[in-house]
This record gives sequence, structure tokens and C-alpha cells, in this order.
Amino acid sequence: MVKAGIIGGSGYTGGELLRILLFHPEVEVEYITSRQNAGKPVTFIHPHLREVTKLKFEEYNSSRARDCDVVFLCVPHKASMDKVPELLSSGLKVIDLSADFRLRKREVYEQYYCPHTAPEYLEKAVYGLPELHREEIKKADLIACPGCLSSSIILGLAPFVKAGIIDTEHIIADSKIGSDAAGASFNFMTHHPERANVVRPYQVVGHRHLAEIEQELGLLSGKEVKVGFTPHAVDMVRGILSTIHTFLTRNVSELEVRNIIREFYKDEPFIRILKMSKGYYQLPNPKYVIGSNYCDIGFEIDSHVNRLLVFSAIDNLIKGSAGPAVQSLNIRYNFKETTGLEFPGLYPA
Amino acid sequence: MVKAGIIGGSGYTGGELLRILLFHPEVEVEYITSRQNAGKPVTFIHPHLREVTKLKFEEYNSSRARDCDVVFLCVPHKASMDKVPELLSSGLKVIDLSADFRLRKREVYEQYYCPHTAPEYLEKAVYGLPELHREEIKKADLIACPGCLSSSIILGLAPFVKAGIIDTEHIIADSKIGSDAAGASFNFMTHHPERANVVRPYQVVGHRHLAEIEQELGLLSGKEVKVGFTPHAVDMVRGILSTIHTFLTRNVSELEVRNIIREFYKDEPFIRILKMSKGYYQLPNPKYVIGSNYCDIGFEIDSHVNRLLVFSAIDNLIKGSAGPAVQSLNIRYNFKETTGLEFPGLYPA
Amino acid sequence: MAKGVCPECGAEIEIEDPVEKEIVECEECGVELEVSKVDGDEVEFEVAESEGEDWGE
Repeated sequence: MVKAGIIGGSGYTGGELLRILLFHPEVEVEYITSRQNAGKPVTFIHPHLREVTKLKFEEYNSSRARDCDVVFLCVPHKASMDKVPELLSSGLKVIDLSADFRLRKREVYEQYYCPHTAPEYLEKAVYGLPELHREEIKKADLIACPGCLSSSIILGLAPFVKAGIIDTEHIIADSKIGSDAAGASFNFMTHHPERANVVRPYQVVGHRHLAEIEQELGLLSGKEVKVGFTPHAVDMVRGILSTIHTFLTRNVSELEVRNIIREFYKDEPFIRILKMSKGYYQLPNPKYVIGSNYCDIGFEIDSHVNRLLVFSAIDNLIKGSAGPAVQSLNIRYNFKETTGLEFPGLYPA
Repeated sequence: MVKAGIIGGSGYTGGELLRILLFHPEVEVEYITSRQNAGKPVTFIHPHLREVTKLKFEEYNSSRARDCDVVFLCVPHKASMDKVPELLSSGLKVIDLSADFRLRKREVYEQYYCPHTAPEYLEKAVYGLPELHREEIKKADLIACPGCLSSSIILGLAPFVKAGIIDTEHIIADSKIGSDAAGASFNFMTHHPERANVVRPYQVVGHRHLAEIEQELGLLSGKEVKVGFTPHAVDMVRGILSTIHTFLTRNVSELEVRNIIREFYKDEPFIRILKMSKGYYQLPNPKYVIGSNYCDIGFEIDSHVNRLLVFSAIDNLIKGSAGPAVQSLNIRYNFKETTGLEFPGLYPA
Repeated sequence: MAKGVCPECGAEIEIEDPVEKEIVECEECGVELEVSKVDGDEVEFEVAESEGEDWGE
């Protein structure tokens, strides 16, 4: 059994990771930390896990971490980079869910976040999006899992950037995102009377996830890809829908577009194409993936303005966060990649 | 006192119009019709108006309508065009909230809707968006009020199309809209478990409102303007936020953009600019206009991709529907344009 | 189990003892198909209808 540690287990992401790993046949959760809740049972913070686990939160210390084989870092950026060097040097595998090691270039990181105190590890880290980096993950000791908005946009755009049928100077990503993406810490804007019944644009230009979106799409296309990215908070707890507006560089048929997605994601267990000509559920909608690790991708061709619309829907806490972390563990330890991630979601919810 | 008739008063739009007109000092609601509810008190359908009015629904007949000076048509498209000729020939003023007379060209109408049985009136009708057609409304006997999504997009884009600073081949309108916009008739997709907690793209290309959006923007710019328009149903009862992504044809400063909006909407009572550098409420959000006739317009310049983002938020039942209808009545009868429309909205709601 | 390809979206369709003129719905893209030819375990389909989009609203 693989002994796993969850560093920062009291947030929503830590909670999802805990839920998934508790039911993972090859993993045992050895250690879970929380500064504020050390000594308390995890169910004090994660009510749905009562009678499911007797685990207790502990303080973080690197020697205790050495009882594990792999640790997941679910702490804010900056807190990760302080821990990674020591954890790696003690032979642990690290799956980091923060932003600290997603970006290959130090100056890009420091432009969006803060000074980097462990830049030498940036080159070693592998971007933990299995659909794009499975081979590298197999041998990686430091895996940096993507941001939730980045996952939805990269997964939606990747096939078309690769196929070279879209104008990479005019890409718009208009995302709609649920409230849990702000994490478990609250403020006036997450206060229900303020947060309900809204469509609120936020960080409408220069959102941090843009750096990794453009990094990964640039790698795929071999040239610079620029995205105009704007998220909106909408009245939903879980979920992201990214509507990506692109302009075609040549005429394409629907069949060709569908085959481009099929070809790019051949045999991928967690990518589904959703574009139906009739019925109630024709295009992606986060509601159809809540609780699952699926990313639903749909499209539409708008000949009126030569536009290719791409829709990408995920559960931001799972396929946008804990999902790729567990997929990466499965890949790294050569388990069947879907292990622990088979749950098809709740509908309706 | 102006005697007003509301034809089709049992829908949400008819209800809003009734509520506003009941408190309009210059208007008396003489006649309100509903096929299914004829004979019943209006409060049977509009519960918030109990003890506010004793009006009863009546059957529609054109002779009874002649007791009015002006009639508002709140019936579906096609039903309007059947009534307008007779109403106009009997000397009534008609304010039509359906789509039947919004489009100047018959073939465009018939491309998006159905055969037109009164095309001779298309030229006579004035598009009932006061911010663009106030002078014509002053003398109009047939006023065709805009669709809700069209209002939000036209009002957001108009200043910039006029100023000629955006590329009119790459305009994207990504709208988020509440559930009441589907009207009072229900189906499986408006069933709460299906309609709540969603971000559901629908009619993602070729939406009907595109015709009037491109008509009005074309008139403003003097050349063809094409828009890639995609609406999404989100979990909200009232309200629309349209996020309009455009590409700049030259460099502009924030001040210049703000002045373009100020200049275009000088003295307009119902347009507010919302773009703050800090605080909780920095950019438009339908929540800040619920219940009011305001359209909040905001913007952001994204130099990264040379993009000008425009945000436009309205209450789709008021500024998107009943509001311009009452503004048009005020303009036509030379009342102060804000009469009956001063209510600043409910916050929070 | 006979097999064929949806002419609309290219998805593979499996169908048990198909009969000509039989109506089948493509699971991937939802279009209604008519069995136009049966040859052993090979099936050919044609798009059966061109009814407008039903957005359910």
C-alpha cells in the first residue's frame, strides 16, 4: 500500500483528496495536517466523512512526513515552495496542488505571484495534466497540478491549437465558475446575500492562471499562443464552464472538428465529447459533471463570423484539482489510471 | 390621463408593465387582457399586486381596445402582427414588445421568425430603444421595443461602434441570462432541479436577437457589423450580464474609453458607468440593477491581446423589456422620460 | 452484433440483428438514422430526419 500524506487537509481541495484516497484500494492516508485544527478529528471539518474515517489532523513537520511515500501539498502558493526542497531531498514524491512549480520560467512566476525561493526545482517539476504529460509524470518526483480554470481552458483548446486550425492571436476564454473555487476562507464577497444570484466578473485581465494556460498551449503549438481570459463568478457551488471563442484559419466541417477532438483524446478515460443535435443535454454544462472527474468538451461552428466555439465543463474541485493529483499518483505508481476516480457524478445536483 | 391597454397581461413582462403603469401619475390602465384568465382578478396571476389593484383580465377584442389611447402588445411574435394593422387604423398608438416590427427588412424577419403578414408596417415602426431613437419615437405611432439580450448588447457596444475604435469583424457577445427570460410558460428545462445550479449554453449560434443587434449597430457605424453572439442560462431569476469581447483598432487610454461612453450617453437618465479601481462593486453585475431601469456599463482594456472588454448589466424584465416601453410612452406623450421608472432597484436581492 | 458508422459524426454504431428501414439514434450526436443496407454484420445508415434543433425550450 502506498502511504500518502495530505499537507493542508482542512480546505475543500484537501477534503476532496481525502475522500478520494480513503476509497483508493492501493493507498492508505497516513498523515493529514491542518495548522488551525491539529488534534481534531478530520470529520470536525469534513462532515460527510463521519463514520468513514477516524483520522485526526496533525501539525506539519517534515520528519513526520517521512513516514509517507508520497505527499500532496494543498497549501497556498508560497507555503509549498518552502516545503518542497526538504520533502524531495528526503526521497519523498511530491504532488503539489499549489501554483509554485507549474511555471517553467522563474520570471513568469514572479510576474504573477511572488519571489520564488526554490527556482532550481522549476525545471524538475512536471505539469500534472495527464492528458498532456503522461509520459513525464511516469518518472516525475515533483508533479505540479494545474489550476482549475487552466485545466478547463487547456483541455478545451489543446486539440485545436495542436491541429493549427485557429487564429492564435484572437482567442477569448470566457469562464463561469462556482463559489467553492474561492476555497474555504470567507470574506464579504462570499457572504451569501452578496454571493447568490450574481454574474460577477473578477480579475478580468491578467488572471494568474493565464501564465500556465499560455505555457502549455505554447508548448503544444510550438509558437506563442495568447489568450484573452476573463472569469465570472456565477451562482453555483461547484463547477466551471469555459466558453472559448476562437476564429478559424480555414473552413472545417463539424465531422472534422469532432475527429480533431477524438484523435487528440483517443483512449483518454476522462474526456467526453458532448455535442448532440437534439434532446435536453446538447452541450457541456457543469451540472453534468458535478462529483465526477470528467471533462465534457463540446463545440459549434458559427459560419456567420467564422468562429469556432469550444465549451469545456469540469467540477473544479475534482477534474480541476484533486482529480489530476490522483491520476498522477496512479500513473507514477503504475496503477490503473482511473483507480479511485470512477464515480460518474451526481445528477441532478 | 392617458388610457393604456395591456394586451397579454398574464406573462412576466405584462405583469411588470402593469406594476409600473399602476404607479405612473399620467397613465390609467384601462384594459388588460389574458385569454386563459379572462374574468379573473389580475392578482390571481400577479400576487404582489393584491390590494394594489382591482383590475380584472378581459378577453381581447379590437373594439374594446378603442377605449384606450395607447396599447402595449405583450403577446408572442406573430400574434402581434395579426393585431397591429387594425389597432393602428383605429387611431391607437401601439407599443409592441414582440419581435414582429423590430426589423426593417422583411426578408431578415422571415429568416429568423416566420412569414410576415403586415410587412407594410415594418418601415413605419420605430425601434423602441430611446438612447438611439428618441427623436423618431416622439412622432411614432408604432414603436417596436427591443429584445432583452439585444438591449444589453446594443447599449454596451453602441459608443464604441460609433467611435470606430473596434474591429467590427471580431466582436464576441457572451451573455449570461436569468430564468424569467424564458417567460411564464414552463417545460422540463425550466423544472427547478434541471434549471438550478447550471451554466447552460443555448442557441449558441444564430440566436434571433442577432438580427436586431446587427441592424442597430450597422445603422450606428454606417457599415456592416457582425457579432458572434452566444447566450448561457445561469442560476439567476432576473438579470442579464453581457460580456462583450472586442479587439481595438488603435491604442486607447482608460480615460478615452470612459469619455467615449460619457460622450455617447451624455444626459441619458438610465445609463450608469461602473468601473471602479477598488471596493466590492467594481464592474457591472445584474445584482446591482435588479428591479431598476438602469443599464450599468463597465469596461477593461486588456493590452495583452489588444482587447477591449465591455460589460453591460440590466434587469431583463425592466430595462430589457417593460422599461423602454414606458420610456417610449413618456417620450411620445412628452412626459418627463423617467416618470414611473425612478425605482433604483433592490439590493441585495 | 452488426456494426456501422454514423454518417453525421463518424461514430461507430453497434446494432443487434438490424432490419432495413429500421430507425436508430446515434448515441454520440443524437441524429436519427435509418438502416439503408444490411450486409452480414456490416450496416449502412442514412440520416433519417432533418427536424430543427430542439433546445428543449
